Amino acid sequence: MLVKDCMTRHPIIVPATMPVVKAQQIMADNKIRHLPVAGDGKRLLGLVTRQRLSLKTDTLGSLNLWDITRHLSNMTVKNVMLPSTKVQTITPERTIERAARIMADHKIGCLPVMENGGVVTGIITEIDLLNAFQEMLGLPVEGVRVTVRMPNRPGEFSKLMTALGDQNWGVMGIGTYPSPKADGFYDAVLKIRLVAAARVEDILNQIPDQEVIDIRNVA
Amino acid sequence: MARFIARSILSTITTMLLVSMALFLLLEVGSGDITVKILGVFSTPEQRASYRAQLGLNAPAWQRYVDWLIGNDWRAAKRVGYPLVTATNPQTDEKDWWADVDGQLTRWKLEDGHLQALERQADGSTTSHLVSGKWQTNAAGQEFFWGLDNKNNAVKWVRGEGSEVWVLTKAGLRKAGDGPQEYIPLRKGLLRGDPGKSLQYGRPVAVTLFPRVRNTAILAGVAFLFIMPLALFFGIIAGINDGKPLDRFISITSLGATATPEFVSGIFLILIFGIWLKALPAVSIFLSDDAIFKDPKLIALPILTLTAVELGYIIRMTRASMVEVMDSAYIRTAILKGMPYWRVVLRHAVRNALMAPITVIMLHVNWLIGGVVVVEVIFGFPGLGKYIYDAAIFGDFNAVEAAAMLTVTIAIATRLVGDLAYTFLNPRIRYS
Amino acid sequence: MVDNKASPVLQVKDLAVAYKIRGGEIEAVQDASFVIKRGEAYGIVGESGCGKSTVAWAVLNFLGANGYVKRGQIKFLGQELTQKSKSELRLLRGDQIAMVYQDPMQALNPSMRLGDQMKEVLTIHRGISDAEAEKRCAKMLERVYMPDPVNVMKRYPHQISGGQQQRVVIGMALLNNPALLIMDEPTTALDVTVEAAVLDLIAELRHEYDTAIMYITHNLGVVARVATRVGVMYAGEMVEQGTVEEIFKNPRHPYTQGLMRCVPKLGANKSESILYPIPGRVPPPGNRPAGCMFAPRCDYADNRCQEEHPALRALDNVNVRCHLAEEIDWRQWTPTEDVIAPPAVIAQAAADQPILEAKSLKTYYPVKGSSLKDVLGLGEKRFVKAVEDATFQIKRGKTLGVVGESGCGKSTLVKTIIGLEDSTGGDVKFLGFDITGNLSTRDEQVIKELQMVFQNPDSTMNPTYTVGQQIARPIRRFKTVPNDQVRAEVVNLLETMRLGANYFDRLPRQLSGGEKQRVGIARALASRPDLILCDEPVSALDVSVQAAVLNLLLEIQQKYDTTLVFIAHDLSVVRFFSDEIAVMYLGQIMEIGPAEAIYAPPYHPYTEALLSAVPVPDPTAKQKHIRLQGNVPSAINPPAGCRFHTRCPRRNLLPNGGKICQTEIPPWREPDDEHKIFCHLPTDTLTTFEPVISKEGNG
Amino acid sequence: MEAMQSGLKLAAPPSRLRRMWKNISIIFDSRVGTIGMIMVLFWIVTALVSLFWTPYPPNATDFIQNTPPNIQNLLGTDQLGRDILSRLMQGTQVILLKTRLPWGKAILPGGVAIWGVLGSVTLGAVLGLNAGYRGGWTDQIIMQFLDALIAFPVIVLYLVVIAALGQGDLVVIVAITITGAPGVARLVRSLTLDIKTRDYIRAAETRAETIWYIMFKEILPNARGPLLVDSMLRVGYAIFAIGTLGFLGIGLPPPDPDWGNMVNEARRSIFANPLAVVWPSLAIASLVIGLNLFADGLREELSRYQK
Repeated sequence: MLVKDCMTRHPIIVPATMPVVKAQQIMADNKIRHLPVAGDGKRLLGLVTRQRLSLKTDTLGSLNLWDITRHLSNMTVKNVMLPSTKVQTITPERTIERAARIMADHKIGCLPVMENGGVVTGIITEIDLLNAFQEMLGLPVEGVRVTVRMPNRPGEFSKLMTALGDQNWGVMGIGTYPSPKADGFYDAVLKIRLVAAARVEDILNQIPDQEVIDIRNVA
Repeated sequence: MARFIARSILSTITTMLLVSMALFLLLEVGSGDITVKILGVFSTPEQRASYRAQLGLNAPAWQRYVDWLIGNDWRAAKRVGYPLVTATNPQTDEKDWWADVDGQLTRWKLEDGHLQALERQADGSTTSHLVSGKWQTNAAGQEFFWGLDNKNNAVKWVRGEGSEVWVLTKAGLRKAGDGPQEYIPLRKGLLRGDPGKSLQYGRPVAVTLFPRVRNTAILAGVAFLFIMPLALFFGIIAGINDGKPLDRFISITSLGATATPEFVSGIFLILIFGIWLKALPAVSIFLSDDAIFKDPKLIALPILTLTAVELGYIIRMTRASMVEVMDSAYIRTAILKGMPYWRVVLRHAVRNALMAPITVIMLHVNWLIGGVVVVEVIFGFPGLGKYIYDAAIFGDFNAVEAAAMLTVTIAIATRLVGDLAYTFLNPRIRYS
Repeated sequence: MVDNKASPVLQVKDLAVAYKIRGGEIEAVQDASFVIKRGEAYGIVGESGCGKSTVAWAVLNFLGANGYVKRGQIKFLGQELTQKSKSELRLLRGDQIAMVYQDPMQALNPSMRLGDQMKEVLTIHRGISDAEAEKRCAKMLERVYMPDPVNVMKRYPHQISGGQQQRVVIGMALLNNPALLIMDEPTTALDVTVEAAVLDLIAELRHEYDTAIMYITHNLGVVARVATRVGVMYAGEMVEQGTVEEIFKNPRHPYTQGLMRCVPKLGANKSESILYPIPGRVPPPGNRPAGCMFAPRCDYADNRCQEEHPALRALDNVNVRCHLAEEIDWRQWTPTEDVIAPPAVIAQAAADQPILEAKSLKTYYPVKGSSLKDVLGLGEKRFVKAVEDATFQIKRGKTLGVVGESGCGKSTLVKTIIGLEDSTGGDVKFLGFDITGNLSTRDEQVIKELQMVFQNPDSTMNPTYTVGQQIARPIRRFKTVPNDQVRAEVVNLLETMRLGANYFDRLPRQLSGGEKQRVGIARALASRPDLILCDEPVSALDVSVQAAVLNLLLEIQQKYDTTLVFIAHDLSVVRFFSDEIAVMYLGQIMEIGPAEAIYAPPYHPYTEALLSAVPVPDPTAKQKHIRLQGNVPSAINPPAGCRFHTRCPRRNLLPNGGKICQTEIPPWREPDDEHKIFCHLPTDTLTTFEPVISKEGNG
Repeated sequence: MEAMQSGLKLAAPPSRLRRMWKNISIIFDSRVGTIGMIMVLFWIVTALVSLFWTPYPPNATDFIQNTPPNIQNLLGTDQLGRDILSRLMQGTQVILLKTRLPWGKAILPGGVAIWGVLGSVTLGAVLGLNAGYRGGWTDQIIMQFLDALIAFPVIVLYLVVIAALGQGDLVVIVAITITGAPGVARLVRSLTLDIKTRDYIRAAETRAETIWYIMFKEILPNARGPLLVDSMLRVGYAIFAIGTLGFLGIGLPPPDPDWGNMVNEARRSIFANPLAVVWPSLAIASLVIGLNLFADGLREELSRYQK
């Protein structure tokens, strides 16, 4: 899966001249947390997040109530945005793992997706990645979710596949990761459609060296 | 494109031919007796008839047309039997016709029944001596001789029947004997650059016409230089402000300017600049044909007058075209593409908007020339317009024909240019 | 796929648009509300005068000097558009919102190269270099399947075909990857096969770029193919909206229902189905009723409808603006009495005797070359072979339909028959008279028996004369009735046309399009002709008017036993209306036969392609996907052999990749007595073609 | 604007007179047109009045020469001591109301400008219709002929015609006709080319109507709007031209005063009495501007009307 497949195209972008109050309202209206700021031709100028909109009390300390109101209403997106030089971005052709990595490393919630050197074509957020994760594991469809633990050596995974293939089962999603508590083992999560859980357990347990550690019906 | 150009050229040629025929018919066939004007109303019918013959007006109309168009020296040469050539007369600086008799330029003269040959010497003077044995006999038994007289006519003398003719001299009409029976006034013809002699001045038209044309070219050229950029600018400005006060103002002003005849605006300008402000000479008095080069102030008012009238017209044209274009779908597209307004106007609208006016403007050169006539008459400007006017008033048809053909040529040439410009601007025609 | 992209791109709420006119203003749009989400195609349908385009212009805030948004909100990506300044709008236009409208030829600057027109979108909004822009434009042109993009960019608009122009316009609109693409009847001016290709393209691009599309059209078939959700507009209001399946399966608003009933279904014919026109006409802005806009034309309207203006309200999955939406079941609808009952069966009496017979009819036009040689008349004479070798016959009281795309020669065929053009060769007999020559060679009796109905309602009547004068002219000219009865005869004809005697003194500009067309029919009928040639008589009309005119023609045919030749490009209408159909391509009749035979296999490959391109007003119908490649070749130099071979998708069924099609003129295959197909493919192969349209569910 | 097709539905056909008035009254919708009409009407009324009454006989040299305006002579007097107002009023007649025929004292109603324009419209319409409708060689020949005429600078053509035929009202009419006809013909031709593509022309052809019926009954009436506007402008041009010819001294012959000639004569004493030049100049300009404005307004309203 690439960024272009799970990003949101045509994100709401705002001009740098927009008052902060208005930007806040747009975020609230559309239930979003990030607003790329762009100039002519959708060229990225910066990024506004909910955090950046929160009041920074230190600058307000010396102002009275009247001034605060005025200060706030005069403040534009330009004043609060994270300038584009500091914004982490990604291009549509990169992988989503890469996107996840950047976001995790920088502890940020979104990456504007850029094309043609600076043009915002989309935005990818944590939510998009979580959705992609669900997709990978076939969450949206009904079926049997089973976790199989296998030793970390070549040939184990293909044994599992052969077993599934022999049964002509349709696998809706699959994911593997090193077993969290058992060194030298891998856990594989499978989503299988239109089949009974007991039967799956039966078949999979017949594979040597592998065991079903969790099985459940999910919808 | 090739087709278009070929057609334009073909049509131009036909048009010119048609025009020349129409002109000729109207002036020489349609008009009254020119000899009355030249000889005065007290001349006798006999005198007029004689003079008409000398002008070659007795020939059939088609013959005269052909002579006028392509000349008659080739026709006369056949009669005379020698090639006919021209040589400069050192006294008048004008070209005279001579027969080339075996290398000797010769003319003839009949005096007391005897034929004399006038031979041109290298310095331009002539010697004369009697010749004999030149007479030929026709079927009726008459002896006759075709030769050149000293007035640039190919003439036929008949021996023994020396008719009496009336010769126009500076002192008036004089009767002379031994006159020829037939005249072919020699000319090279319009197409070969010889429009004939002015009946009014007796000098070749080409000589008198040239300085006039030059003066007019300067007048009209300078006016045009003012008019075009100003007119297009204001036209475009008015067009993109369709219906707004600025447009109303420009439109009404330019309407006022066009609707006011040249002679009215000319006179108003004289009133304003010449009489009230005393800034410019009220009447342009030209002492010589070259005066405009010496005092440019003299042509300021004529140019201003021409500009005033033409400016309005072209502004209106451009405006109308601009309004139409700005209303078109592709301008809408351009605006919806997010183009800045001025870019839309300059890159998308102007080129298309200029297509229509350019042809119209080029057609309008006719009007410009008309304006030139009036302006030149008002200011006494020695130009082509005044020349035509004077010639027309006198009935000097050689001059009128030449000048009129010239104006027509200018008009048609500019129209051709307009057509080509249009073709160039309009890719639809260029690439089909 | 998880649907996380449902946030709206465009939200229009309670929109009213007014135009200032002298002495007041009129509200062209009164109440339009809709939402378009990312990647969604929202169709807006309605007849002309319903304010569809005005909505589009309002979104772009491009309403001209005298139009303005009077009420309501237009939110684009969360931002209110109505309050944007000119310069802010400029930044949005062409970058985030793009528009494509009806006539591509008009939309492109005639004196600028296509490349320059495209490039400036990029150079202005993106500020990139010219060379870079050039590359991207070429890529985009490739993307919209434009052959030879680099060269096309050097050309001028008039040098490419209409379909290609529309591709350029669409490509240009997509260059900046806009969030919203507004399309106002983008395919209306195109031929059906080109239209199909463009619609495919739109769908593909929408999926790829997640562009939200606002698609305006009057054609229900196109909406069914293109849109995911539909809004139906009537008299400046949104009267119903919902998903395309829902609306087509179960229309709730009487207007939507009426629209559905006016359109002939592809495959329906006049003896088994009936078109029901909506009575009356769309009220013009400024003269709209106080209550429900549709009440004056509605079969269900009661007092409440007359007085109280209904609001758009949710009902099940759709929004509908009708007081009675719950009570109306559209399947229970019965026509009111004044709807014309169409003839159940056409009289068979003298049906076997042909009234018009054409054998190998040819019509060529000489063309002028552009080289110098041609100007001087030395070049070889060339011809547009507009009609080639047309052989057919029409029986008395029957209707021959002629279909084909523009330039296929159908109009020339009709003009040759009526005598406006000279035929170049062949043989035409009408009532036994030879009519190969033009009108000046014909006997008055023949002229009188052959009349014509024209396409364009705006030009079918002379604006100078009253209705009465225009209908009276042929009566006087052919002395159909004595002079003192002319007026009575005219009134009689007007009444036949359901127009009433008070139309006698009206001028054309006081009539609506449908009424003008009726007068046109009355005028053709005035000399009591045996054969009436109808050249696209309904294609410029709105669907409801179209239905009324078709019904009228049927009635006349039944009443006077008139024979009709009916040209149209709408295959459903031709199918509905005709007994026999001829399919033409590039001057040649490709297939001819009884209507039902044409619309079912065996097909000519061209007929098959045409049928698969027709937009069917039924989103559930399954249609085979056949698209013709390339352009229609020039009729000056038509392809040798079979004229269709350059584009034929079925050629490879023949051995050798259909080499024979390039060289030899195909034979006439006769799968049945009356049904003939002009193709090299043997009948057996043709018979194996599957039907183009199959239906799922009820249809 | 698809929404703009307003459906006019008239309850009953109005009477002919009413319809005519309705047609005329559209001009009042245009401010420009109304102003133009008032200016034109002013001169028409002046002309009518002058038929019966002018302050003094226009050719009487009864006054002191070159006086400025005063109670006695409202606009002053000219270089021969004639009353300018009277001459100005009288001058309208030859333009608008009467044409002096060369036979004795015979007079044709309708001014020189009117007849000239009528002539060019008639000639131009016939040529334009034939060229446009018949097309082909007829078109080529007619257009070639017109091209030749158009190639003449207008004033030069006037000069040539007058040099050939001499002065006189009829000659001026002929000159206006000849110079105007090509323009009218081009206009009518282009209108015809447009109108002949209409379906109602096809309908007439399929009835095998004669070519003259189609040209004059089917096409011409639909060209009358633009033709009317054009004629209006042409009357302006004609007055313009008559003035110019008069100024050049080759226009309408005496004894009736001629505006152009008045300017020409007065300009010789321009230093003594500048106003004598101004009055006739203003008269010409105002009448021409009036006609232009009227035509502009008419055109605007007609095109709005047809939309």
